Amino acid sequence: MSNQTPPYAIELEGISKRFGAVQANKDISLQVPTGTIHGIIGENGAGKSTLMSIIYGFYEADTGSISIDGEKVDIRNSQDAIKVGIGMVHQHFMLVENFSVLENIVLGAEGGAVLKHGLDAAREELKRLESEYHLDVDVDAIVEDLPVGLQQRVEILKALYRGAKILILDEPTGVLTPQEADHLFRILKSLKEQGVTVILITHKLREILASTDNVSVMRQGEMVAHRETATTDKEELAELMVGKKVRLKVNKDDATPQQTVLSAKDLSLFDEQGVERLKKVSLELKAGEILGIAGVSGNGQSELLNVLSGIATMSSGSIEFAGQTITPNAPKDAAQMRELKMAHVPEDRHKMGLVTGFEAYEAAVLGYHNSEAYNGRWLMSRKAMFKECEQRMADWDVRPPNPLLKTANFSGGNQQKIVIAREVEQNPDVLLIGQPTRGVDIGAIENIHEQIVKLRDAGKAILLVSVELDEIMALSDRIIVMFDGAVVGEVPASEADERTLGLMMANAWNEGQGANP
Amino acid sequence: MFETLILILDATLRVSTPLILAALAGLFSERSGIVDIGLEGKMLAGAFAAAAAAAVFGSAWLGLLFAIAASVFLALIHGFACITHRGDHIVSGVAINTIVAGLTVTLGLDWFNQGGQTPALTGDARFTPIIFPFAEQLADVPVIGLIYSELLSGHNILVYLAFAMVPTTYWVVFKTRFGLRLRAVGENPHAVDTAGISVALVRYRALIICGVLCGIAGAYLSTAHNAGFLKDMSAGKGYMALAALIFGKWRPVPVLFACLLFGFLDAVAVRLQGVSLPGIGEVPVQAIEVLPYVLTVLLLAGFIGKAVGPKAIGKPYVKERA
Amino acid sequence: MSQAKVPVWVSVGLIPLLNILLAFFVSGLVFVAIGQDPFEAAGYLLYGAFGYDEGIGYTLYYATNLIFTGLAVSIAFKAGLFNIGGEGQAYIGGLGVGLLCLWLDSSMPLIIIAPLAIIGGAVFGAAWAYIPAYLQARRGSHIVITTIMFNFIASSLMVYLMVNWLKEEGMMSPISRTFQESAWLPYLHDIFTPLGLDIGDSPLNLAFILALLGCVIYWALVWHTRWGYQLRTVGTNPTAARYAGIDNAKVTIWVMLISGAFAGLVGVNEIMGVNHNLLLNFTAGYGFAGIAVALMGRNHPIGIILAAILFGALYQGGAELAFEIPSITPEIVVVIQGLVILFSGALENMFKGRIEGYFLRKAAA
Amino acid sequence: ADIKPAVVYDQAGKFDKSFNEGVYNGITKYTEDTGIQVRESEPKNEAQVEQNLRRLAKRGYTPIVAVGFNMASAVSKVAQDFPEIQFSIIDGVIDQPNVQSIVFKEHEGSFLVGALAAMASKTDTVGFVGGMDIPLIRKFGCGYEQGAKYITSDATVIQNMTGSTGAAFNDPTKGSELAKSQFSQGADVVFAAAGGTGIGVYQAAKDEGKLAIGVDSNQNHIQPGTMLTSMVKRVDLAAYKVFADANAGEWTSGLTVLGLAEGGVDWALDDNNASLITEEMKTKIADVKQHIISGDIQVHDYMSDNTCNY
Ligand SMILES: Nc1ncnc2c1ncn2[C@@H]1O[C@H](COP(=O)(O)OP(=O)(O)OP(=O)(O)O)[C@@H](O)[C@H]1O
Ligand SMILES: Nc1ncnc2c1ncn2[C@@H]1O[C@H](COP(=O)(O)OP(=O)(O)OP(=O)(O)O)[C@@H](O)[C@H]1O
Ligand SMILES: [Mg+2]
Ligand SMILES: [Mg+2]
Repeated sequence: MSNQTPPYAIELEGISKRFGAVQANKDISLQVPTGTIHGIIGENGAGKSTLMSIIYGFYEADTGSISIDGEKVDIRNSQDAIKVGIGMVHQHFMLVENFSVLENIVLGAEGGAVLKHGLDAAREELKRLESEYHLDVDVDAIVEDLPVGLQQRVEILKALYRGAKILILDEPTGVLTPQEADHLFRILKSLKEQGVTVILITHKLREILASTDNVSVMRQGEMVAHRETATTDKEELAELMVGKKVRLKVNKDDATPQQTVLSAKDLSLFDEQGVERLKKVSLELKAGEILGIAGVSGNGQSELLNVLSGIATMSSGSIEFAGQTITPNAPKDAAQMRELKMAHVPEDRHKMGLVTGFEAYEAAVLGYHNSEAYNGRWLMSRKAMFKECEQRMADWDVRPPNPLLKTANFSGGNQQKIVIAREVEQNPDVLLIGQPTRGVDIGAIENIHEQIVKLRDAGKAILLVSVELDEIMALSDRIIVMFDGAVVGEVPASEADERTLGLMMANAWNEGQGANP
Repeated sequence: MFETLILILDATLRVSTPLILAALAGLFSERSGIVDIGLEGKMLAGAFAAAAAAAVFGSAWLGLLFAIAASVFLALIHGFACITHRGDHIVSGVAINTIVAGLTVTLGLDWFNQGGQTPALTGDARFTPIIFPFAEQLADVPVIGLIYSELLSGHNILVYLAFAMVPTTYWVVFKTRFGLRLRAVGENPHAVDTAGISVALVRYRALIICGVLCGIAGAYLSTAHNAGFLKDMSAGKGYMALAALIFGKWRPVPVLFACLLFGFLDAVAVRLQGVSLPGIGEVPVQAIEVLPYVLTVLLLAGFIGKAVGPKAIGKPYVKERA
Repeated sequence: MSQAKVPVWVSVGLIPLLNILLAFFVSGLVFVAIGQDPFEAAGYLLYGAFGYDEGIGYTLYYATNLIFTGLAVSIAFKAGLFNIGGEGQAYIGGLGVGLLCLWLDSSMPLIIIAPLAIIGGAVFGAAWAYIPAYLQARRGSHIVITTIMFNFIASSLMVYLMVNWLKEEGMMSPISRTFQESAWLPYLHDIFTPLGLDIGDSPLNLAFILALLGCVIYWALVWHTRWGYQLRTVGTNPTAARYAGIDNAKVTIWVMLISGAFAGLVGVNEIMGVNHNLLLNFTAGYGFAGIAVALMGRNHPIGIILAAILFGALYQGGAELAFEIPSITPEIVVVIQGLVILFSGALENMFKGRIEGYFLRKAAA
Repeated sequence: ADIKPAVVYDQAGKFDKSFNEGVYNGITKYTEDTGIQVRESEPKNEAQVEQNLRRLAKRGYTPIVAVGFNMASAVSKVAQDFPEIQFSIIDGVIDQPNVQSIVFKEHEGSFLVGALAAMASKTDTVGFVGGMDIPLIRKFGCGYEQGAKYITSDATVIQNMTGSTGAAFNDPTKGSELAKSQFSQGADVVFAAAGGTGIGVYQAAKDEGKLAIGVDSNQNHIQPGTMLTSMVKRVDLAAYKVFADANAGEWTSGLTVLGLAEGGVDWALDDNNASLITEEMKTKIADVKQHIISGDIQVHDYMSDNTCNY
């Protein structure tokens, strides 16, 4: 670079961090010019979050130094980071769910031993921030009642309220609609204009290219490349990340849908609090097609998957499947649905799809543990489970191919492979698959998408739920959009574009048509 | 009839005082995410320390101080195990209860040579009733007089303190910065940590308050309600306090009512004993004795349903997995 | 990502050993504080627990109870349930054993009574666990609280039954008549002596073998049956369990029944094996100690056996100590137990992090 | 040669302020008088009772005094295995050739203090707080009731038991609540036969300016001024006598019943309660005592038929 010292908002030198045996960050250096948006990309487990957590004082680095505005600082805890003007929006939100927005924002910056004054002052200050950055949110709402997009705004407000000059966002768009994401980027842009420095972590190369000034790539704990955004492209970044060439498009022929294998009629579901989560949802699923369900998360997709897979019993409505009629009075549980050859890859592999404390071979039979294949007369056959697991690991390229490794110790992508392999290898007629690539890196995504298309071509019926519009559009043959528990529209894949779908997802299709977003 | 009721309520206040103190102690601890089945042990240690110090120095107040010190010390051990070393909260509680059960008797025997008891306390070594002004004179005024002179007046200071602690706790937990952090740390310690607040520090503080309150509860047992320490004198009150805490859904006022209910049942049981009911004859003691427990189970099953505690309760806060 | 491992001898040998040594060290301080020689005391303790046949017999006899309650706590724990009610379940289990013995002892031979009484103890224990289990599974009542309450209720129920129905006529204390010998579980020394083996005269009886059998059953059940698979799934991830079509409520109820059954078997050892009559308070805190045994045994049958023997040794060694030095109150043994629970249970991580870190670094280097 | 005596206390321990402590006092006195050491043992559970008895027997201790009814079955077993050792059990009855059973006529002593209570009562209502609800304790209550009614035939006797487990002997809080409840029902004298629980009863009496009656050993000193008297049960004498007899070679097996006549039970008068006992009461009690000894007054023993019908 040039001779004069550029005004770096933040500069890292030789940061290393290890967790037990895992070297999460290895001798990392990074320079972020003031008032820029700096992207960081990398595969799962590359160490991005760890690095950010170090900057934010959540972890202490083993070695290395951090400078802010050219001055070395000693960040031992988040308190220190806040003091030097660093704010962070974490990958998993750091909000107290049953607190109000206001309470969350003042937490740690209460401004006095008695809350009242602090809360009142904060209310005023927030009004200013909100209008300045278009960050509207009801400060008295309880956080768990807010949609994720708003929760994220609370996180940003939290940082700004503490006077953050450097804002770190760790995978902020994973849970947003395209419109919400757009809104976020507009906010980031206006922050940038005010001189705030933004560090953005994301898996979506499109976002990197659209909104960052510079981008750094991490691989296996190391910083492997820095690029000016304007000088690079998707292909290069993808290759840098994975270390090999990546195909970014799904190859797929047109579908040849056959007979209907599953039809759901007027499915409704009320939760424990009596809130209607599903509202008269009807759909038909044909063999040999991929039906995509688009929607912002939390609009009934999870409930739909739960009802279809037998995890939850509908409050009213019926499902025709495999010659059976399933109604509230004649329900079938998840085990029975599996027997009818329905497989289910759940949205959240940690919460549902896996028991992270189990070893891989045990997790690989979850849901099929009663099957004769794995059971003797009294005892389960370890040998049978083991053999099959080894075979699948080889077929699906699970790394490391060790059936005895605890599920928790596989990387996200490999965990997902274990789950998908388990469900697919049972040769189901219907596959329900939720968020197949959430948090999965580019290399693994490619593989998973290929498998899904292969299944379709083998004549299976596939119901795909995803909040990634790219994914929905790349894979689906038909797209249904859900909003607030109801189906708000259906589009053939050929006619779908991001804007239309996005507006439908926000249920603004009718109002929004023609208007400039 | 009215008089009997007043007397029962009067006893209710006395009996529920240690429950209230211990349950509020548990509230602070559990709101911060630390399960505390060691309430029992801390109370017992407090009772012993109070009685021992009161016997030696002749002052109930010094006794109270020692009780608090002993109980806080145990609370810190609990913190050391659960917060600093991420040990299992229940095991730590069981350990503390066990150690205290043995140690009080062992030390008591060594110090006083009365089989683990402390000498009987008299005079200033005990907390004595506080008679409200005009209590005597007003005693004969119908209804109000009785309520004033029997029910309200004539308890020792720790009883009033226990009741005063309820609004105080409410205020601290819901209206102060510390309370906000306390509640936050029990719900989502990560959020607290990233807000720049030390999770451990908040939890330690909560445990210290818990220790103080348990110490007072213990001192009440041995230097106010009774006059000396006896082996195992806490007699399961710590567990009942825990039940009351869950019953009251970790909120100060409902917890107070839960404690009062238990105290009331106890007081009624004492008076129901030996009463012959026409036709049935004498109710077996065991049936009456078991009433609070059965009622707790029934109420838990029927009325309050699922008690959802602070979300992070009982889970060690792990930042880095080694 | 390489998976460096801590050597097994470190995690199951060195670290627990350090913890226990620390517990004994602090116990030693307590002895010093009350003016006793800790080494002399330790000598008696060790000798009492392991120094002679009879002592070993007593140690194992206590261990028998602790294995049962340890298994009970542990299996519930595997399903994510905290069963603090082992005490009450053991109590009622003993009632079941006692009732069967009282009923059958004059009409049946041991070979019939023994299995029936074992089943009786298990069934009664399970029944006592059923209500808290049901309430937890179907009504969401907090099982820790309900099981604590059921301990209190069990003890009142037993007193009522003993005092009003089962007390032997003319007996001062509430204690039933002594069973006829056909309802006595054979002592191990009675079995071994004819074989030319003198193992000392102790209450150790066939229930010990039953306890070991229980460990095998636990092991097979938990790790090698579908039922155990479901149980572990529910215990570690209830959402995944529902996803897998496992009925959480049903598993909760079943596992508590088994847990209660294990606890109930304490009655076989105490009532049929040792006391030979029904009496009050024979559970003597074994249910609570079972919590520590289960956790210290890391919820594994082998660990549970070892932890039970450790605690059994403390009981017996402590009795020896109090017997030999009468000026020491037996409660000091309770202190030692508490300290062992504290250092090996609650503070088990105190050295762990550092020591394992050391070995990990060594392995990684 | 001197005897090699031993004693095994009940699980309440030798400092229970009552029964065991009485035995302990007797032993201390015996050692002071003779210089003969008595081997003591305090088992903590059922199994240890037998273990310790067996061990003492093995080591040749004799006589061995077992304190309390709880030990009956253990003593019976061990005595069978060690026929040459002399066993004495207090409060229990075992019919074996090498066992001496010592029991007391608690009902007689209770009758006396019941009579005293009725005489001291201004409300004609007296109370009884028992420990654990077992026949032995009901025996105290029944005698007490008779005594009170003997003096005031329409006296009200309120009876409460503290609980139903061993813990009931060690719950002063409950004792105090029970006493307060009885006071509120009009009682002004309360007799506690409840071990450590009694401490709470005596305290409550002190706090409310009422009278209490102690039990087992002379407990008048615990709350001087409000302890009307104590129903003493001379286990100390019994223990002392066992050793003295054994040393003199006069120990015999069989049943020893100690009542008023034998000085085994009595009421206590000392400086602590002298001011509460009038001459009139003294004479009357002496008279009643005479009548009981002579058999003119038949005091019903609850345990004879498990009822209190007299
Ligand atoms: N607290 C922790 N304790 C132990 N290991 C950790 C911890 N946090 C992260 N790791 C490990 O460090 C490595 C880097 O993790 P990190 O979360 O930084 O990756 P990432 O790049 O953010 O991945 P992703 O894209 O999946 O979010 C991983 O191998 C991870 O398992
Ligand atoms: N208004 C604020 N803005 C930012 N940080 C604050 C603010 N008020 C307090 N803090 C920080 O929070 C931390 C805790 O504050 P402080 O030491 O005043 O409270 P405390 O005494 O620890 O808590 P308490 O008195 O409520 O128990 C301090 O490090 C302080 O820097
Ligand atoms: Mg990350
Ligand atoms: Mg402050």
